[in-house]
Amino acid sequence: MTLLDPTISPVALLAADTSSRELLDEFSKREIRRAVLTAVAVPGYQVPFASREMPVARGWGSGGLQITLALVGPEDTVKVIDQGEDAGVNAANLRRLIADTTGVDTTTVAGEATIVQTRHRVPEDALGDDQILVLQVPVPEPLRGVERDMTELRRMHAEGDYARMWVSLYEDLVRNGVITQTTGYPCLVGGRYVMATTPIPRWDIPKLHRSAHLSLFGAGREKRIYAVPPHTDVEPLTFDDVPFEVERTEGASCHRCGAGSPDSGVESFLVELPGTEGGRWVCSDTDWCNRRLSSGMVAR
Amino acid sequence: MTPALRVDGLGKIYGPGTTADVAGTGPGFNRVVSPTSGGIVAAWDVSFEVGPGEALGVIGESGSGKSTVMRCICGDEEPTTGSIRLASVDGGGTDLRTLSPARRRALRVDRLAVVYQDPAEGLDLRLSAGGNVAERLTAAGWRNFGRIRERASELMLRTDVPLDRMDDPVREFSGGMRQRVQLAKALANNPPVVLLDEPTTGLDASVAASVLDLIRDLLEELGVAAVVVSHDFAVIEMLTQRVVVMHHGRIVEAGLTDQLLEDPQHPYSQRLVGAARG
Amino acid sequence: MGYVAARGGTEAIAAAEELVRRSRLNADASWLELDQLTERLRYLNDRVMGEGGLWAPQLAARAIRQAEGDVIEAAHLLRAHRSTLPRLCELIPADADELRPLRRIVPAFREVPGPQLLGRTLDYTGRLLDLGDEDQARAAAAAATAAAARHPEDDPAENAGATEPPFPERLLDVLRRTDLAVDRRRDDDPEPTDISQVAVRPGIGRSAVLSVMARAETGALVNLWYRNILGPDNHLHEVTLGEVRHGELPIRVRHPRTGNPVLLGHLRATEVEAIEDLDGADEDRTRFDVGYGLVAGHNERKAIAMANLDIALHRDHSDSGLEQSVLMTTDGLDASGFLEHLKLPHYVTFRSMIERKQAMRTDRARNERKGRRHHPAPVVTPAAEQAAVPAGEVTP
Amino acid sequence: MAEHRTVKLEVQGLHKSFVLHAVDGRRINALNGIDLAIHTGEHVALVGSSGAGKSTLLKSVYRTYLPDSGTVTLRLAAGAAVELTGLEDRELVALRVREIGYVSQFLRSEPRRSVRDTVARAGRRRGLDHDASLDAAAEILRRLGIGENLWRSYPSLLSGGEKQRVNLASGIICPPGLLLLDEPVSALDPANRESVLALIAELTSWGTTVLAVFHDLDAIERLADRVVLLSGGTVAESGHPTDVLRTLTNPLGAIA
Repeated sequence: MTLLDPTISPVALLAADTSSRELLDEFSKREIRRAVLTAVAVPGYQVPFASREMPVARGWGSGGLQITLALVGPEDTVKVIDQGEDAGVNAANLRRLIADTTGVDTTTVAGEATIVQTRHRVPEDALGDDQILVLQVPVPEPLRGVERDMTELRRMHAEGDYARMWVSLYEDLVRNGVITQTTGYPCLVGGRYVMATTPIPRWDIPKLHRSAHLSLFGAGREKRIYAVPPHTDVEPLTFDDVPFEVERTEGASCHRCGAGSPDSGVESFLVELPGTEGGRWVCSDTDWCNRRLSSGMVAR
Repeated sequence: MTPALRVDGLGKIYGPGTTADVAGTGPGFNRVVSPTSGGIVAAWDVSFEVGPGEALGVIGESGSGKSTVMRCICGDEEPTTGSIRLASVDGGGTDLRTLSPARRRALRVDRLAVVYQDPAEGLDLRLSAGGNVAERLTAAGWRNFGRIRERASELMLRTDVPLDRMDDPVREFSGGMRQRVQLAKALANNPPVVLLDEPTTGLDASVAASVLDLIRDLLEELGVAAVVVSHDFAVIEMLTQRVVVMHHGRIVEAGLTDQLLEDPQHPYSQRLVGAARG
Repeated sequence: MGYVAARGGTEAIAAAEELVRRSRLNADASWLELDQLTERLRYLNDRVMGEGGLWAPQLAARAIRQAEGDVIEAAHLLRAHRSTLPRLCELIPADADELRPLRRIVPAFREVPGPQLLGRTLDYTGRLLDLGDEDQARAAAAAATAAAARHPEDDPAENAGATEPPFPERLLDVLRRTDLAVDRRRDDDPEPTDISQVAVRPGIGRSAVLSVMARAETGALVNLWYRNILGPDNHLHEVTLGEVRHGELPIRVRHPRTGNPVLLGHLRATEVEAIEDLDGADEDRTRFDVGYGLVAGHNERKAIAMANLDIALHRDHSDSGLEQSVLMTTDGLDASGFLEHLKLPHYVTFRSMIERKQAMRTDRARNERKGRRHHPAPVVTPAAEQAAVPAGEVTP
Repeated sequence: MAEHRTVKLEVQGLHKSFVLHAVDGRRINALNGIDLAIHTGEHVALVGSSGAGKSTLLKSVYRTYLPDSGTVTLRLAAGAAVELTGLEDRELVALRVREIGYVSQFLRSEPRRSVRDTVARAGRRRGLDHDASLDAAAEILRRLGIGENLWRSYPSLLSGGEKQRVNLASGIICPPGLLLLDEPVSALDPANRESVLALIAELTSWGTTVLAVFHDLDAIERLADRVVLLSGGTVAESGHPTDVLRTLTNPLGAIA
């Protein structure tokens, strides 16, 4: 590499570099890619990496952004969603940042994207083996609820000692009658590591299980990257006799596309629009909902 | 008879110092602190065996090294020298000290249980009584909620914890009740060896007596090999058939429990028994 | 038209950004020059460089101006800017003995080797709000600046740091000579950890912990220090400052061809050595413990907190989680970023939370109809009791 | 009485002394070379004056006292002979379950367990199952005159005589091959004494060998096949009860 060549003036290189609009230099990208490769090789294991400061604040997707920027190439098409929505302010901001600094194409259609960067949702349509899902992770440690000490946490993961996680589920059931974990449900990945599924809803977890696509999780603030490679088991922790429950609300259906109603034949993750007549429901995956509408699948 | 637990030449030195500092310490010198290095020879040359269904007492005053021995056996502390073997691990062919820390810890799930003097050491006080038992069961791979509940209930019943308290946090329990829960947790996976460190010390006399009864019954029924560490002859007499006396980190006498009480040989044992018997 | 225009968010943030830009330009005041910040708001500029982890006074001033005075935001701008730059080389570890003091005090002794040099400090200025006339102040400033330009040798700011090598011996050297100090120097961590290149976690080594503190948010570090004095952490007992210095530190790199050290320039730094009277049961009461603090710029508050916490860290024997607190919770960007992310939309997670609340209620209602608790303890018959303990099931 | 051929217990050259370290290592000699053989099913009573070594001999055989020298050889139920003084502690603990029992005049520990459970547990230790142990305990308590109304009480609430019978019941439920009795009927009133003596008499017919110390001549004459007189820690005389007791100038004094 030229940077290591002592005959080239570092100052000249610095000057040359100012023309670049890229947020990460090649060395940084390479380090992130290495972490990603390690993560793919050890599914569910949290790989430490030297998270860079990004132009977005930590906690605002800096981890996902670094993965996307390290992987994206000129041929890629990127989709960015937040809460399932392409048009939200945060999604729009990240999309703009990625497009402006890399010149890559963007899309809102999940099927057209090679990289989907997301916060809190997995697109409703299954992704294919040529697609990468990049999830923004605020808290990568699934065991933090039962243990705060990082040294002990490392030991627990290293030894696969998840008894206390199971006990927390037991206590939950005893106290509350149901498992009350909402989003970010802990899952066992590849039968080895317990992983935090970011705060994606339980609804999305089956979409990670043995999926065709690669899922990459980036936690910028906590400096961790982890992965679910294609066709890997992602099993939500639950007792044999206590079924894992996803979010479903009796009688709810999307007021736009009708998903969730008995005659629609499909379901999606719905979010509530509080309203006067008891609230209405709408698909959280706006692109999926729009395509159902525009393709005439839904009678208006 | 293969011993369920076998300890050979166990030694533990704290602070600076090496095995060279053992000279000049022990009962003969009336000190555990090495005169040369200041290292503390908390235990040295401790050996014993315990068979299935047998309870061995380890008696001594505080500072005699008896708790150090227990903590070295269960892995809470790393001994300086010696070996520890369990019949349930490789038929006694493997010194536990050669195991990885992870495997060593895993033994605590179903091979080697510990009941501490302070229930807070053996229990998570934030969890319910049942949850504490569930921790051991899930660690052993139990994944059926209903069966975990059933097994926890059995153990509560067996250790005289009222079933209607099973779902209450242990923090709300009295000391005696906590100790019963600790026993339930320790026995959850039928470990062949149980170490009890002053299991009734600190409890009110009447509570201590009933916990002692419970322990005696459990030891008799379950056929486990037990090591009972205590400074209290009443506890040792009630629970054990054999005993070792520790003084300044060494075993000064080993024998049958009734023999130690009625015919102690070592001057220190005689003093100890004399003091206890008034 | 869909329910939400896919471009809605983009338009909104673009509009907000434009509003910020215009308001900044249109303020009813003259343009803020960078030297106003570097020369007149010295502490602010130094703090941003310290927490931003980049010594670049002009860039820091830009950042402060762009961030409208928000220190964390400005530090963020500096760090994010640095992320875009390639790493060209690594500095030779600076030798603090080469720090040319502009100020140096030793509270622990009345007479010390070398001077007690009060220097430029606000410590003894009366905390009286200056309500003087603005025009007079402006005129006085202009006159002083002109005079300094004519006679630089009379400038008190320049002369404050008149010390020249050899620089005064440290108090710590005296303590070591008299065998009164615990030796904290260690050789297991020879090359300082670059915390911008690794993810720190407990157990990483002292150089990394010191680096984290050097870059930490000043308030966070002061708070952690105070917790250890008055609060629950309680690892500090009777600290005396051995050395407080502010001065210029030469920075060097190795020449890529000759391998010789080459001076790049100087940065200002604040260095503190703290002395703790050991009182723990397992501590050597015949000696003092020492702690070290070094931060970029003039920030004595932070350097003192750092030196004290360095002591607290070896006193807690990794028992209390203090190391984790220092490593993981003192970074201003981390804490603020995470705090502020709460402003992002969270309606997916919130929906999931509501759903669980409803599930709990449904379960409760079902059980109340049946008149029981959620999961009553199973009934165990006496026969089962007999069989219970020996017949435990063990599933792999 | 049947002719007994096999030797159940053989004591040879048994010495026992006590060293009192607190009293400048003063040594008290208690047994000074005891030689004694007891046949299977035989009931041997020890007599002698206070301090002659009767209890010391029982406890030295049981190993509650650690003998200085000499041997104690016990023939096990299975036929093998075991030397007890040099036996590993662990093995001795095992023998104490079924091969050798010791009943003192005092009820030991077990303070918070009902009378019946106390006895039944002793039976379970010797291999009875749960139900059989309860049945056997009931029967033996009944025979010893402990009424059903007392079975659920704790022994600590009983009278001295009742405690002694509960203690004996625990000692002889599933009786071990060799039973060492140390004044087991000292606190009994005459009526209960009868039932107790009858039961002890039965033990030998079940094949149990008994070595006993009694405080009264009547019990010895009724129960013992042989009497061994100890004096100064050695065997002074051994023979048929009437023969030995007749030689004593003051038999009651010798016993007490």
